[in-house]
Amino acid sequence: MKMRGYVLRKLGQTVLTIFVVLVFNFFLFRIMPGNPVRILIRNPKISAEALQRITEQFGLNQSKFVQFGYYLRDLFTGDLGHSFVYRKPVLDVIMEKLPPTLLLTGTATILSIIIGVILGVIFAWKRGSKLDVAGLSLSLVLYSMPSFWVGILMVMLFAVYWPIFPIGGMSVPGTYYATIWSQLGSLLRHMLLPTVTFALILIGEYVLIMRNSLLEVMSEDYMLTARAKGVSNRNLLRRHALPNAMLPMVTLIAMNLGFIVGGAIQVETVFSWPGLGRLMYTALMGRDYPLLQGIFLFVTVCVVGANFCADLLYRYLDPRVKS
Amino acid sequence: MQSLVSVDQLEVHFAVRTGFMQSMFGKETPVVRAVDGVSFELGKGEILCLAGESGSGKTTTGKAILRLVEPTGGKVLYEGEDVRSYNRLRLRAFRQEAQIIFQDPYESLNPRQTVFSTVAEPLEVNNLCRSLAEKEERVAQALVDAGLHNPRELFLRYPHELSGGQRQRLAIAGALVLDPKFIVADEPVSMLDLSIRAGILKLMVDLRDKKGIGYLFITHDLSLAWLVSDRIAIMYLGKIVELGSADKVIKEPLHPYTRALVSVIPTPRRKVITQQSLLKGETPDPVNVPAGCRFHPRCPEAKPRCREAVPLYREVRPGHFAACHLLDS
Amino acid sequence: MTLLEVNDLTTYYKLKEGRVRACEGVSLRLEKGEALGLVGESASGKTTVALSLIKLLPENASIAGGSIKLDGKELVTAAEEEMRKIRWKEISIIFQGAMNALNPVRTVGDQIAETLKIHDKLTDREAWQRTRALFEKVEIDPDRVREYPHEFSGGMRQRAMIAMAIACNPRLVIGDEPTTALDVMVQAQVLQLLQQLREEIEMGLILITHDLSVVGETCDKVAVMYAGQIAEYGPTEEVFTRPAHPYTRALIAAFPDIEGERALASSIPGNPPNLLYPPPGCRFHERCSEAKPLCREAQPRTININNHHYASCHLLDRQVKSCRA
Amino acid sequence: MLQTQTRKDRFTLLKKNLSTFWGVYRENTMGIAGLVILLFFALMALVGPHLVTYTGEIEGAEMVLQPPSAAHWLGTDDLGRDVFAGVVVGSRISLLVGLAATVISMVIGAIIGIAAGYYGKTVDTILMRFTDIFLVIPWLPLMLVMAALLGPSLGNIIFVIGITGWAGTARIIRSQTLSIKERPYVERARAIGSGDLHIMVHHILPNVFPLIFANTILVAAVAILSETTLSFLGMGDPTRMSWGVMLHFAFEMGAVSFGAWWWLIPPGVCVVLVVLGFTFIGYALDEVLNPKLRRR
Amino acid sequence: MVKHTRWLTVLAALMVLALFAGLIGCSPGESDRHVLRVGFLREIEGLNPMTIWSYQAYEVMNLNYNRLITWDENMNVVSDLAKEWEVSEDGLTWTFILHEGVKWHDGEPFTAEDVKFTFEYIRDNELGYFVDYVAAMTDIQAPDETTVVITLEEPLAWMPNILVPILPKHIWENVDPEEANSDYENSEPIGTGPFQVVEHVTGEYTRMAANKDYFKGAPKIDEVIFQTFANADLMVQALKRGDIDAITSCPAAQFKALQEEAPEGIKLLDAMTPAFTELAINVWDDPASNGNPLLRDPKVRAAMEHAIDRERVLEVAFFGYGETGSTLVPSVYDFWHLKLDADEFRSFDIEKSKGILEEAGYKVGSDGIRASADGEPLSFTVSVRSESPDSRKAAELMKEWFKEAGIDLKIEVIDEGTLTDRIYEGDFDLFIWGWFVDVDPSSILKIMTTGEIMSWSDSFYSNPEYDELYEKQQFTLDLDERQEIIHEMQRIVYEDAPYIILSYDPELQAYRTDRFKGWVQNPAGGPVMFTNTIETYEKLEPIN
Repeated sequence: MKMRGYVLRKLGQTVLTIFVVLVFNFFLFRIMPGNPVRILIRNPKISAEALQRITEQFGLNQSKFVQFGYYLRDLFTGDLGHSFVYRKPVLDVIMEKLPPTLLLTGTATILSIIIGVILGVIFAWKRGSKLDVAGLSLSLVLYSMPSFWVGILMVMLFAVYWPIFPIGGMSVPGTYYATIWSQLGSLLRHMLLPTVTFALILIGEYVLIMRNSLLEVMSEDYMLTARAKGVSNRNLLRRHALPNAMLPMVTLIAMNLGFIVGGAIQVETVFSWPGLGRLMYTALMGRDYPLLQGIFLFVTVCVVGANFCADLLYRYLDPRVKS
Repeated sequence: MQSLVSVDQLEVHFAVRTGFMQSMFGKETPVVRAVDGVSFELGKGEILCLAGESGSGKTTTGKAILRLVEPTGGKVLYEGEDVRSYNRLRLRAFRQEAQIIFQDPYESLNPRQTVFSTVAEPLEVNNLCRSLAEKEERVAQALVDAGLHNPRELFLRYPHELSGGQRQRLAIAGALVLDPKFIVADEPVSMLDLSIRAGILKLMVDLRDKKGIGYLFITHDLSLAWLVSDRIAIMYLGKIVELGSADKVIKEPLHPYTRALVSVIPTPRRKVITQQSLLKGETPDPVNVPAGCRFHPRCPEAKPRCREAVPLYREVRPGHFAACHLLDS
Repeated sequence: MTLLEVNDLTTYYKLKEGRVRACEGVSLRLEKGEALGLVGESASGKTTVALSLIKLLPENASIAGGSIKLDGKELVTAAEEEMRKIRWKEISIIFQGAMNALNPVRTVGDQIAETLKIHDKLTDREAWQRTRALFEKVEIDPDRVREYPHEFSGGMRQRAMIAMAIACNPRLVIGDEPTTALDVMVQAQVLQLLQQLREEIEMGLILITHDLSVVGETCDKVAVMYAGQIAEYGPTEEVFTRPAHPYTRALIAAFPDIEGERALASSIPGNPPNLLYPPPGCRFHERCSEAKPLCREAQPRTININNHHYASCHLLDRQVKSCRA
Repeated sequence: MLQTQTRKDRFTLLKKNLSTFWGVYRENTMGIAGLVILLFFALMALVGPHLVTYTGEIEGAEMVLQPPSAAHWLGTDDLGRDVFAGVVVGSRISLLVGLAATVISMVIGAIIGIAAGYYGKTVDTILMRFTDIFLVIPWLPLMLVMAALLGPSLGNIIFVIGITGWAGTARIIRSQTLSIKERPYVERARAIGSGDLHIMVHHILPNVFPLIFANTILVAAVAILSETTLSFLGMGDPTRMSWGVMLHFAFEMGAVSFGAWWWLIPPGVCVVLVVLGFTFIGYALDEVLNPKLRRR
Repeated sequence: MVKHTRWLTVLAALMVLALFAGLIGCSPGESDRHVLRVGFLREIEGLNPMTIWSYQAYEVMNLNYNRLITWDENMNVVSDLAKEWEVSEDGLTWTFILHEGVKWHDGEPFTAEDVKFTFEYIRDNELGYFVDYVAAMTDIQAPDETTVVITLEEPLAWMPNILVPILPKHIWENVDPEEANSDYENSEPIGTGPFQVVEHVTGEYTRMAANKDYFKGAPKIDEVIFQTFANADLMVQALKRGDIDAITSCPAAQFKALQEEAPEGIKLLDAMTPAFTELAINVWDDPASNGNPLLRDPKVRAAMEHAIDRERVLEVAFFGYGETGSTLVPSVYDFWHLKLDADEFRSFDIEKSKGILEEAGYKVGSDGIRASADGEPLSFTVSVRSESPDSRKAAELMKEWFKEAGIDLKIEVIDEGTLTDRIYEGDFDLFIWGWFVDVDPSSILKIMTTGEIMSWSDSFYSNPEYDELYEKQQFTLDLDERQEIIHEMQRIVYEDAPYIILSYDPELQAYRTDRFKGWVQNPAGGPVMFTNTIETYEKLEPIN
């Protein structure tokens, strides 16, 4: 019952958050300077009647309240509006760009979590050693670097100076591959630089978090108990320290999603990766407001949803909050 | 003795925080009955001790009297006037006369306030001093009163630069500076080492003798209670089970719970525990208070009746109150 | 038969400001099955002694001298690998604050069974069976072995810690303030349990506490620590009835006794010294009402008063007295 | 906060507090390194722009995109301007944006955090729900959207970064406030008749202040990174040179094609150094102000 | 936990292995197909001819569809779908004879009915930008399969330049006009052109396959792929690496870098296009105007022009590519362009600029800024599009010169969308933007007519004399006579200077000559792609 109550409460909070984001999103795009219809149309030659028609179509002649109603109705039917650059429903455009982003961010995130956790553990375990100091400094430097800048340096080094990797994109358009393996090979070649860039940025943070979290845990009394019990170092780490230290990681990985989305915009822009991040950038550059609004909403709802899942996962992992 | 504070059927119930959803679905909100009908009187210049284990509601009672916790029922009369009816202004005036001293001198002093600011703050908050010189004078006097003999040297020190005993004295000085008539002392020495406890207790008793301050002394240590107080009230799960003069309660306890407590009073020179049959279990959670006599599940002498009816709190002997069915027959 | 013999144990902490002499020249002896109380006020070095005995000192602390012999085996020079085998099998420890001493994300039973698996090489099933038996022994419902520490009350947690400590039938258990945070009644229960168990399995016990009464209750011998040194050491009865050291005397006098007179004792003036800069001579002299000029200059010797009753005070030293006279 | 008799006493006290703080801080190598880095850049931002001239060398197209030389230490950019001068001039805007945004964040964060923690109940619920929402919204898209809607200007970018960065701070301050609120000295303050405002200003604020300060440092690092990123993505004010704007133009105007590494690397390195400087100090403060960590 | 770690290790190992495999894995397999890859910086926003608006999308449309006519390299109108045509004496009836045997991509025959349908569909539904060409057609007839007869309201000077793609009736008659003007994607466009779109990935690339049945003969290459790059640098690198074969609209900076490097096998083409970049001035004399009123003084505008060194702007902002500008019709259109005499042209001379302002009563204030007699300072804001870094550079240069002349110039960078919005509300002082000029000068001249205020006009210029001349040239069929009128119109606009035309823009292209041959510049000296015609694509041959 308590678990169910918790899930319900969290769900309620999540729904509330999404609702506020919706409201925010609605008004954000309606307080902008200029005539929304003009921005929606972008055709200076449009006739007065056509303007009128569009105004009615979007309900812009109605009160803000009614407009909000329309907006909600459209959202619930999956209508995120119409991109005026692509002349397509926004949701279609987003869905088209989602898989590449998931591939890139997913790979980079998993990679960075694995490496970050392992390194974090090593550094924490050898705290104070030269290795720790070097690792910590490197992590801090990685953490301090703007993602796009790392990306540019990567391109400059590995695609221009030593042209071993493609400049960008996800594939060479219009190429026919003899086998699925050569296609996969080409994809991996394209993926490598952006993934490494992305992972580098994330690793720094995960190392720091993991190291701190583990250090915190290692100073706890129960670690002393475990040591007193004669538990071997290996088991001390694996069975006593890690389960506790990994708990904050779960939350932080979820909280980091927002950061990952931000990173995706930068990395995808630099590497011309055909994903949501770059779509957002082009929408921004083209002032494609409906698309921009749609992506923003989509991404936010995804992140909020992921946080909800992380909360539940945390609840599941940590026995202290279960009952 | 003239009554200073009179508590009548005081109740403090907290609602357990539950989710929005749960309250939506009409679930009854569980209530913590921290204090559940407590009555006693405290005379001018009297030291009344409120003793009991953790979770018995003694601290909450103390705070409720000062309205640091809002009571949910009952009356608290201070010099005949109901504290609960005070408006903001009257409450402010009341708080100048009624002070509180906390258990942990490491926690009860703001680490970023100097000794001077700590003691002067009550004066400033209540706008009691016209000039800086007067303020300094009163602060210095309060520090001396609290047994800190070189007050002006201490003015610019921070609490962490003082020893444990000095800190508790500083806390007392912070209370004394307003010339209170009533002090709630919440376990004032339990965090201090044995070697410095006696000094603090002595100071408090001396202040009572000199200034006629009435104390509500809250402690879990019955031997301390016996040493310093005039009367002792024993609390169990939000209720007073026994109240009487210090000697009577300790030497001739009426209630089985008091007897059990007294039997385990620590003393270095005798072995009590090993021979005793002790009370089983721990104090239950004040959310699920047992029916009938609250003590019955742990009472070695419980009768069937104890499970059903709430025992009456009454004057068993002159000036000695208790609530137990076994005393009724 | 001597179980534990500690001679001249000295442990320092290194801080930026200098060395903290947390424990200096501590000598103790514990016979098999005997209980020793180590009493002292906060920061007197009690816990340092405990951690030194089991060699679990923090990184900035080290044993600077002396010896610890368990059954004649020297521990000070023992390698970490060896200590790991000795710990819990031979010496176990009950830490203060059981909430923090138990791993919050693992069940209580699991943590006890783990110990058994490590030291007694029990199979999973055997370990859990024994864990249930231990729960029964410390009077907790064995069906609660699969619960987490936060589901236990304070007293139960301390019982579970005791169960863990006696899991491998150690010859020596160190209890570091095992009852401090508990209510009187629960404290009495726990002490009673410890006493029963000690008799049952014939283990040695070192009980570290700031509470004199706890020692009086359970221990055969008592050692009173002051500022990192042992002030007085002897059979409990003897020390409590005929305290030799002025500090012990003052401490006992300050303890409220409901059988005694209803009056406030006088406290010991001043505060314990900062162990970074301990005072010269006797470390108690600044607070001692009977201090002589010599006390300010020379460290007192340890005097054997009678039959295993020792104290370190110039006032008891016949040589000093005769010198003066 | 610190009420003492005379101004002289107050000064003595301040000196004492600072020297205590400095005594601990100076032991921290990381903290000193961070301080040195930041002082260097602060000096650069304050004095630098008066020493260098950063205008287009209209005189000749032959000066465009020259590699580093004695005359131009870090080469020239697409308008023949000295990159070194650009980095120096840019430091002012980068730091200004970072610091101004941080101040906005901290003020909002501290007020919301303290209010939520202190008043609790409904106030807390509402404020924290609001904070949580801000906490989960992905910040870069939000900033980009807002910057795009408001248009590129220095004020807007400060506003956008400031308004999005406070949520984490508010949470931390709130939890600290919650714990301080429960301390007996706050209860004591109430017992002597202090009002809410008095308690918040005299008891809560001084005790959360170290946390606010340590957090400021970390938020500043993020703010400077945000400025760089926003400007790089074209949301900055292109008429005011900052490191991010410089990188934006370098990327847009063909630094990669030209192989003009001297135009891409220095601003980036500056950003990394400043962020690193802030992070170092943040870490050091964390250690200095949090005794639990100091032991390690 | 144990299991987890093991799994993670396996996963990590697999990933490393896969990446390694990717590294040594084959580079994109070269098959025997010949694919032309063209890179540019803008996306192709769609495939529906009625809604697209970018230059790049038009190129795709031009490859996919044919028009009735096209041009030879001397800008003479030549046959496309229309084999030949004739006009009646009165200039009102045009008869087009179409090629025979032309087939749509889906195999259906192309007939005169398709042409009739297309023109009527656009005219009756006012679709897209094409309506201008067909609006004046009062009657369209298709008497037989290869003949189209068009009747006009009045004789038009620009006929027969009907720049409308001919659509297949059998497809488009089923398309709701409302849809056609908005959502219709036209995802598999059926046309008659040499290539047909077979794959279109939004914002990434558009792949077109050769039409083997093309009526002018099958193209010699198999595919054309138009690829969008987010950044010019990456595009140039891709060309250098051979990932793509041609780039168009290359920014000057990158082009300059390429030129300096002069990589083997790459031809660099600095071609003139009929486009110009102007400093537009808000001269709107109306209460609704939010522009600085001082800009309505032609003397101020003249002084501003004297303070602009066009050569230097070209040199620094545009790396010396292109030509300095002057009048409305670009020099590429030699016949219509008015070449000003040296004394007419307001050349760079800050002293002269100062003189004009001094004479007009603008005195220098203490801050070095001139002010009118009323004390209004000559302080203007120039809006620069964030999309165009080049114009920002130009503005920065002007700022310096203006300061010397005593005019304060502030630079404001805003995006095109916002600027468009502001322009139509008359809420600006100055901005820098450009126009691409049609083959016939009529359309560019039209923007300066009074009737275009609140529509295409963006400097709000109004001059009755000019308006009259505009009407007159539209119906003047005699070329020389029309040329004279058009020259006069250009002179008037130059005199009044609502625009200061900074430059005639180049189209910077680069293409690999080691992979393909047969690149055609059309018009002569012009670009090879993204021009008036698609000859290059029709003629390009792979080099084996």
